[in-house]
Amino acid sequence: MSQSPPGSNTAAAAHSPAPVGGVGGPESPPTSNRAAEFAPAAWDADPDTDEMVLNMGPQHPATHGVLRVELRTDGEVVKAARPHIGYLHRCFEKHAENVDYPGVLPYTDRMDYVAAMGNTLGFSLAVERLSGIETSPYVNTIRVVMAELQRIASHCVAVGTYAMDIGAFTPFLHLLRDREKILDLFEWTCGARLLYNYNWIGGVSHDLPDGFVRAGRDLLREFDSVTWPELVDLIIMNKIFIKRTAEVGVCPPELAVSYDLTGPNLRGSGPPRDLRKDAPYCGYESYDFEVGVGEGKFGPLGSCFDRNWVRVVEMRESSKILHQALDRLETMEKTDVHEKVPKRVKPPKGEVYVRSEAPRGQLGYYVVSDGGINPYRVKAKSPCFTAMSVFHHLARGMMIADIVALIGSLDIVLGEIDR
Amino acid sequence: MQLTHDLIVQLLPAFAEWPLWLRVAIAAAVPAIVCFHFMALGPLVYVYAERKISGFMQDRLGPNRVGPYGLLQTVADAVKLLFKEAIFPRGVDRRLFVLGPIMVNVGAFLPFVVIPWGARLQPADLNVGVFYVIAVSSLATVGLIMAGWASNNKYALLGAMRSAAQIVSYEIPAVMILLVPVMIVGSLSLQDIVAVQEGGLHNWLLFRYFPLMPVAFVIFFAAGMAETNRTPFDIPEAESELVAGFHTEYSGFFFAMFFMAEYTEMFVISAVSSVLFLGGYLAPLPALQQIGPLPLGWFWLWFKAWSLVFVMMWLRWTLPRLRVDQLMYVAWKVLLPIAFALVIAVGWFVLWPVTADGFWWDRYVGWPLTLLLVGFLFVVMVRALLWNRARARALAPQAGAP
Amino acid sequence: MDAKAIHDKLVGRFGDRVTGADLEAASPFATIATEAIAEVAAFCKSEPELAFDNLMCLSGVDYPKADPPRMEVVYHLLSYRHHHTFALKVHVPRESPSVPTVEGVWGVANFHERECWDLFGIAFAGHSDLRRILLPDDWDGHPLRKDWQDPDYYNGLHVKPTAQMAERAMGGERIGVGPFDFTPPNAHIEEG
Amino acid sequence: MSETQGLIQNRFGDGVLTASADQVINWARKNSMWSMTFGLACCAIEMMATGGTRYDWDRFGVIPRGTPRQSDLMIVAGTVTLKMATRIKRLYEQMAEPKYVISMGSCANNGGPYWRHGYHVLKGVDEVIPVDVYVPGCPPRPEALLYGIMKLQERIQEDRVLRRRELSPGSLAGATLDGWTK
Repeated sequence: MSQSPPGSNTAAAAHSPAPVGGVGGPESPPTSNRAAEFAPAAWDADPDTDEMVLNMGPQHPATHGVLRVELRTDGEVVKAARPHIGYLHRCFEKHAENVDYPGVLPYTDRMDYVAAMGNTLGFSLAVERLSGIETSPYVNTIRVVMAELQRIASHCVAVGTYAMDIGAFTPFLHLLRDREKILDLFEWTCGARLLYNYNWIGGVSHDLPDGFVRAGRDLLREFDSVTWPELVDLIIMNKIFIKRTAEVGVCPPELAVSYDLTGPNLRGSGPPRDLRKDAPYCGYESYDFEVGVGEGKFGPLGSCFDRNWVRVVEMRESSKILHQALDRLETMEKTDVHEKVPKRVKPPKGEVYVRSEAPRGQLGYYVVSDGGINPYRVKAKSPCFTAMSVFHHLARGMMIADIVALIGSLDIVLGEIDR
Repeated sequence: MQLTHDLIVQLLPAFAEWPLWLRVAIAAAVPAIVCFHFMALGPLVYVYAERKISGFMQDRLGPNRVGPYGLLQTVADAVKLLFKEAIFPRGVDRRLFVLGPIMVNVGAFLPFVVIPWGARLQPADLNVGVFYVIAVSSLATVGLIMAGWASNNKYALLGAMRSAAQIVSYEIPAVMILLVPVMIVGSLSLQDIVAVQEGGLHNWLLFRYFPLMPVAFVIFFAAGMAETNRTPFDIPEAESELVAGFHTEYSGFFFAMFFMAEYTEMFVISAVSSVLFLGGYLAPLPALQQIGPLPLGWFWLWFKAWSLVFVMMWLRWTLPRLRVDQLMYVAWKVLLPIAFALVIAVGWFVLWPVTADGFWWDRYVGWPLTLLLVGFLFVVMVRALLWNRARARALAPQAGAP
Repeated sequence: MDAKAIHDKLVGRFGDRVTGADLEAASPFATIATEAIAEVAAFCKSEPELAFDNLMCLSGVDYPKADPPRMEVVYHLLSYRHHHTFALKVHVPRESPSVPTVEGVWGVANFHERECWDLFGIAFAGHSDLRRILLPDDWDGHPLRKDWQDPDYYNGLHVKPTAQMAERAMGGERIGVGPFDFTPPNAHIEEG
Repeated sequence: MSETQGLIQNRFGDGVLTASADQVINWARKNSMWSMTFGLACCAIEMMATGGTRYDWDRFGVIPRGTPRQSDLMIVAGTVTLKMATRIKRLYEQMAEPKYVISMGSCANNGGPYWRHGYHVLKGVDEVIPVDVYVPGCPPRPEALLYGIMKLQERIQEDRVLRRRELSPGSLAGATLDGWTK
């Protein structure tokens, strides 16, 4: 690869032959010269066919927000794809440096707006680690309940929009309906439907209301007996759905690890890596659940179907965890949820990188403190950002319809990619 | 046409004295106007029905603010589209851009000429009726390609190319299957095809050569659905892939014309399938053919076609969409071989004197099968109701929840 | 392997090119000489005992008040095989900073480095496609540097809000002023 | 909502016929607002929820359309960034008249939480396109969006289509963009 001057569109790279970006082993990770793929020189490679640049997005029904994908296509077949992100860059990191620690939490909410609970949880954990706060088991259990409810809600949206991308509209609305019931619980607890600011540093904003456990049980009863089987029946095991997804977007495990796919995207490729098992937090080690992995039932392992299947399995496992957590809440001694919340969050000088398992994968916060009340630097490593980085690899040689299936199966949220 | 002529003569005896060309023109204009209104106003009903049905399937209400039960919703849509700006984006080929929706509509409209609503209630009984239907409905493809090409938009072009590939592919199994009833009847006239099915439900072509013709019907219906670009075959306008496919650049009334054409085509395909396989305007029991002096043929055709349209909507809101290559696979490697096999098999049975009029069990198959189907639907509905109640039980009131 | 062992391993291989370390921190790290980072990264990945097959995070940090003023690039590594984590840091000057790319080691570094270039202006030598990733291509400056000042305009659009805009926006109920008057749905609650 | 120019638009005086024709056209327009499938950020999720089963904006005749050419209503749901602003403007220009804009959520209204340090956030979408209804909230609840849609319907009913527009303060017909953008 030729060295390119910063900021230029790598004109020099255009003259080097386009490297073969095959699937590499651990020694030689696959890289591709994307600038070269879109440079005019690459176009003349095959003079017989006329190629077309197709611009998907930023406003496109299937890009899940404002992703823009530049496709070089030969008819329906995609020769090269290049994602353009940043249409929702909301300067999270700049804001984080300019507000105090509790003030960062609402901004983290707005990063992954489909799963806001997970984001605040991650940041709270990071700051707690930095300032040495140990939360009580009661708070931990509440956090687990909320995180898992949010996981189900988030996967409802993910699977639903994926079904819509594939062309089935009805399951999407059914899943939205079921998600609303989870949002009701959130609203009941903390008053917000979408962005909660619920996990505080050292605690949570509101205690659970009376009757929450019972309402949660009702919800789970419905979820286990109706919602989940219905979801599997209606869309996941639909033959057309399987045909559309099972052999598309295959991501081998080495590629997934090299491109830092995490969460359901990684597990869809096979490795059963889940932070809730590997590096437990909030007492996840005491819950009994399984890590869903892609099984390659209908095609090669690591396909779009597998990634989606992992999400579906995770919903069931989350329900398992919730059952246990609700049981504990019933018998557990209640403590004040604001007990450990510091009046003034002022962690000592230092830095920490803390990961947590958000619904979309590993969410990492790198927090640098200079001893002041504002963080010196907060970097959020979002799972969607890294999932997007592998996109061009998986997209090559697909059909346009598969691009849509691929974007959906990576389950990206643009707020988190662009931050 | 003859019927109109006779009717006018009955009402106005002087009419018979008028010059021939005038008589022909008027007698032709009347059914044309009737059909046109049927086509133009039909979509108002279909779209409303579709939105309500989809609402029902998706557990929501559907339009209910405009008029009683939202009945005027589509009227509002139509008026709005009429008064909406029609944009000609820069770079479009204006002539083709306008011609596209017109061609599509023409293609959807012309088959009405031969659809028989009764023994004499037919705009024109062409002796090449079946052939005519296939020929003119292909015009729609030309219109789609025109629209896609003229739009000067890559999505529209892709949609047009997809639709061309799709419709051309699915036309072949559809035409092959059309041969089957034609071989049995020995005529291309739709009127003749209906006449053969006289005598009640068990005589319908659907139950002739028992296991064969139902298969033919399913293939024809699937291919027809593909020609109308409906889910699961809606790749030309795949909303999540191509934004809106070939009509991406159309706005206002031009878009409404595409909308109209789509729903008209749905009706045409359903009506033609009913004529070919379900006895057209014939009642399931000969006694139901008319009530007193009122012939019910039009009702039966309408009823059958509507049931099939409902099936189309049902499928649309249930199934995901196929990919282009899978679509082609279905057409060329599944439907077409079966269609060929059917043509050969039925042709052989028709020529063999013993089975020239169908198998001996055909007479006994129709009613049991229909009753079975109805019973099955009944069971499905009962089970759905039961399931709904089970669901309601699972949804027990959340005590304490707001 | 714990942080100490990893550090020893790195020092044993690279000697004085490992310029410093903090192994007691919540996230232990070692500082690496800038020009050696690509080599160290490749070693971290290929050495079977380290086997850092995953780059979790790559972030830039700006220290304009340090002596001398510097920027840091922090690599957070994870080994899926051994379940251990470690961080590498390199120091670069604030003027025309440049770091060798690790894109060849971990594929994900491509995006991370582009982001780092975009927001901090740290160039990554050898990167295949070093363009701005989040901000528009014609953007001027690198906003996450501590000395960043919002410009007044970008392409004719306000970046820094004016006092007039602030008055309009902060005027509470006047948010709804436009051609249409909009009363918030909960107005009656507030009144009563 | 902007001026429409045409053969018959705004060319007639007040009269029973024109007034009732206006009534009918406005009735049709307000009851058939097809929105553009166009989500930007957090509010898009609430917009989806509004289209979902519980809130169901199809009741009001709002259906999502993928292409700007066929949509009447643009719901700017979420933060508009500087990179996106030009795209939004273009999308607005691609829509056919009459077109309406609902600015949903604080970010689209005025930058919301990204007001102070958002170096890449547009401080209010009305800087690039004219907005008809502002729905406050971060994010607004689906009820709030539905209320915004109903507010828009009320205003559309007052619009003059065939009749000449009078310049009266506070009425839709006389609204100009001066004085409230920028």
